[in-house]
Amino acid sequence: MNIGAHYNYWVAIFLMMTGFYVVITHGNLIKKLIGLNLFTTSVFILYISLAKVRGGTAPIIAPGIEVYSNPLPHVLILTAIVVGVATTAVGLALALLIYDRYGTLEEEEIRLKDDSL
Amino acid sequence: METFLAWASTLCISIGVFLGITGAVGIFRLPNFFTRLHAASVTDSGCAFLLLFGLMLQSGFTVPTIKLCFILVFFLISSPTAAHALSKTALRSGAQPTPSPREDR
Amino acid sequence: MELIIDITLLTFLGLTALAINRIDKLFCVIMLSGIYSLLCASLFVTMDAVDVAFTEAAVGTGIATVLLLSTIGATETEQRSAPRRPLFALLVVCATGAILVYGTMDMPAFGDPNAPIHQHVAPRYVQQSQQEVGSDNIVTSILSSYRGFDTLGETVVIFTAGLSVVGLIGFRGMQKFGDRQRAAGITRDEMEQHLVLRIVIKMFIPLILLFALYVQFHGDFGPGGGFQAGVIFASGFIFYTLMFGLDAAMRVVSPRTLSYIAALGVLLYGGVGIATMLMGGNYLDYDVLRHDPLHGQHLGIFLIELGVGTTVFSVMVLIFFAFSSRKGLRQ
Amino acid sequence: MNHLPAIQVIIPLLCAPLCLLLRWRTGAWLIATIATWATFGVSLVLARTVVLNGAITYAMGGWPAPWGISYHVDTLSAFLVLIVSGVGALTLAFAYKSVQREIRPESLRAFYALLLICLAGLLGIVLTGDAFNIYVFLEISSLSAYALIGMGQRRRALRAAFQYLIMGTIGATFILIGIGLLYSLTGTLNIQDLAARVEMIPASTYGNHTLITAFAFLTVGLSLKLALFPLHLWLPNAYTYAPSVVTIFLAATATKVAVYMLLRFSFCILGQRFVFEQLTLGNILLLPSLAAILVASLVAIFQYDIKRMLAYSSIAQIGYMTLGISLNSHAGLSAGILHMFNHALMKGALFMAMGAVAYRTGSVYLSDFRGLGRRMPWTMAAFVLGGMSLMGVPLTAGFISKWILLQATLEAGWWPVTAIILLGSLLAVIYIWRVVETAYFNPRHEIEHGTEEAPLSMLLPMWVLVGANVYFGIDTSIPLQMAQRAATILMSGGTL
Repeated sequence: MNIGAHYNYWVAIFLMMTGFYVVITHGNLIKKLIGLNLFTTSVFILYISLAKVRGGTAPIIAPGIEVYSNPLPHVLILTAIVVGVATTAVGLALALLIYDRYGTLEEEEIRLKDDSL
Repeated sequence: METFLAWASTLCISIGVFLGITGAVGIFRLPNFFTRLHAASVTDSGCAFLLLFGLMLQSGFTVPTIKLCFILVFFLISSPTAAHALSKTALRSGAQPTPSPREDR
Repeated sequence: MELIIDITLLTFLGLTALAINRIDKLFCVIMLSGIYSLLCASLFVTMDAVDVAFTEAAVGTGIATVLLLSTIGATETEQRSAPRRPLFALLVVCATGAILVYGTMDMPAFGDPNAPIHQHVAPRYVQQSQQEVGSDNIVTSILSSYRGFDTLGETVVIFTAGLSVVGLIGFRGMQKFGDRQRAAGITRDEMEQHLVLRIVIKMFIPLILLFALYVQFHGDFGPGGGFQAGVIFASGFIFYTLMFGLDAAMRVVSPRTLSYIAALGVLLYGGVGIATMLMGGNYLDYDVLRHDPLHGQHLGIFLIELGVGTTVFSVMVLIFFAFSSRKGLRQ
Repeated sequence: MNHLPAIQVIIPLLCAPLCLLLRWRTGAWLIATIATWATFGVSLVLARTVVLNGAITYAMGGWPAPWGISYHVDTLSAFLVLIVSGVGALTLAFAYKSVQREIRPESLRAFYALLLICLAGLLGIVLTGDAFNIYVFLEISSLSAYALIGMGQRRRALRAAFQYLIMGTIGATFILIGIGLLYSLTGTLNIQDLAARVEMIPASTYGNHTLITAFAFLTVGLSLKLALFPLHLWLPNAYTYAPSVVTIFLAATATKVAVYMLLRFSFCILGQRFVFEQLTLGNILLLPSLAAILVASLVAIFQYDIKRMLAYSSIAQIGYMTLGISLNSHAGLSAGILHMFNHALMKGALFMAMGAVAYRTGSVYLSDFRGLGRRMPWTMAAFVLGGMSLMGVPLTAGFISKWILLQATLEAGWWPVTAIILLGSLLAVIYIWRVVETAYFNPRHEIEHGTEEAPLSMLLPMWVLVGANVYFGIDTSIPLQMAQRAATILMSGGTL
């Protein structure tokens, strides 16, 4: 157990939690989506940190290189990035329509408008 | 020759980094939009150009140099265009090119 | 040296994340989130994940930012509410973070080559993928062959996003010419104003498209592949739309055509799988496509990357069209 | 070579883009219906094969298990596939008229395509033997579900969809973290391989920290997805405001698949001993389950929107399933698994009745039900029978699973829990009775126009489900045996 060995993970965790905090506390729908992006992107950092091998290079085979970083997490994260942007796009489409029908993007105001009916 | 190239490249990169920091400071310290744009374009043109040139000196006549060349050409066209578009839009939306008395410190 | 870069990037990331939390102006927040993605991409490069970095830069900084911007263009640019229940949230977040930190206690050290993660499955990819799949880029081999089914899923996710946006928003706002022109923020007056921009963009678009094709077909040897290529190709079209208006862009390729292309891309990918099944292999087993398994793999990867590329390109453009047509409605 | 597992997912997955290619709107429905019925047919064959010959493993791309993605179908997966594709097929048959009324015509093709993709996603989760593949297909199904819910007519549908999107994505990201931690410990993603390697992890006295954290994140993420009691907030809105067809489909399938994932992760990867003896998942699940049964049933009693009432009842029913898991016994598990099947039958029938009522009257408030017993006799009869199954009246399917659950609690000697289950059923009697009373004993004041029964295309699938509710209440052998066999497999760690 040594601090220097894990700082990368810890910063990733800090970033994740910042994103998570933004999602929970902010009432603006777009800000929420950005927070969600922050959250997922930071998880990607965690995965990629796991893949790193000290002294390794990018996993593209080249002559004279013996040590490569682990390519599998890269593949997983490529997929996850795509999932992330797809989620953002659907979320934004919903936000656009919510703005159309409610005239606001603030969660609290939307709730009030529904309750006043 | 080798050492000369290494020194030249170090020099280019150092000046580039210095210009980059200058640009960043400028964005914070300068009073209005247009002067800030000027600071930003120092980073965009001077800093980027010198960094790329320094890297090219290091890599010699290889494929990466060609790629760096492409990036350089791209930068030389795109950053003035972006600055132009930004300033034009700012002007049209009412920003004054001369510092107003209020902003003048 | 690498450590210094690493720490600097991580510090910047932390600061950017905190700034995103603090700032109310959505435009700034979106720009910061773009910067965040770019920093992430740089961090990925230092950690050897070049393919991931490429994708993150293209998606996080490019497409996501454009989509976010076109959304606030059609809605509001300022957050008006203060954070709700900040203390409770802080408690939840700290607890979650603490559990995660607790979880890292038994994790192997960063970069440890003897960690179990590098021992079991990964070595085969590194040592044998070149003989088995034939591509220099190990990530491409895994992505399109070993775990090709995941990538089919990924393509379907993108297709689903396109379907969702079309199904939810539709293209009702795109009927009138004036709407479309205004949608991209273009009036005739402005078109003449931005002469420099137009000429430069005209110059760039072919280069961007060419670069996209390079990325598409060079994925076997270097970073890149169908997904990144599709995004870059789409960004060329988005450029065009921004400058010449939605109407002009839709004359180049209509939303209906785009939705067909997207569907065909998915069908191409899935069809390759069905073809392999009919030729006696398992689903997506490219070995059977040709007599020589390596050639089969090559052909299979080429085809599915093409499917991914076309789907991603058309869905991205489609989503952008749908979003910017909304802006036209509002004005 | 046996391609069934792949074909199962591929049919709906590839028919979705076909829907979009057609210009003919009815064609989209036709393709979707044919695809779902074909899927159902394949699932029948698959289930038969698995029951007769044991588990099937299918290597995608021809790559053997830990290197490539492989599908692994055992009795549990086959059972879930049967539920999901069966409900899917009936929903599509029901859909035509209802969708025509509730969805904008220009979105029709996208709607059917999304429905197919959602089905494919759920099937993919159930069939796959690869932990990360689960995440990918989870996102496929969730993403399409968000869009489908957002297509509801009322503006609240958008709000519900957005809320679901945020909570669902947080849940999925938690699951992603959990999978990542598991992967970091073992270096593999294949479920069976994971199980073998998790067992070999050297543990200190308190167990491996990373493994415990992975378990925590998976459980919380999955609880969000399956709407376990305190994390259920997205569910009532989503089910209430979604288009009728979407509610039928999601209510009968989505949460069950989430329960399946919980079973898979806790029994087949982390191992029963670790999860139940060391981390006491049983106790962790027990309290939320009981709270769900009581609180959600109580809340349901006070709802005036009947779809919302049924949504709360769904949360309570999920409580029964997780209660069965928390018992950590063969009987408890069989009860939980069987209840997934029965709940799909009864909620499918009930929400179909809601769809038919909404088709005729335009909304499903309690006041709209006045006199409906006479105006829509068949629909209301279906509602009554479905409701009886929900309460657990003998000779209906719901009775069987509750009976086994009761036995399991008695076996474990948990008397108070037995009492709470009975109380939950009593509460179900109350909220179903409110509707029945309004429909049959509360005549409308206006002049009656005779019957306005729902069209046959809606009644038929509805009554198939009602018939299944009755049939499987009398002849329980098939689902019960499958559930028991699935429980045996789970208790042995998924190795059978």
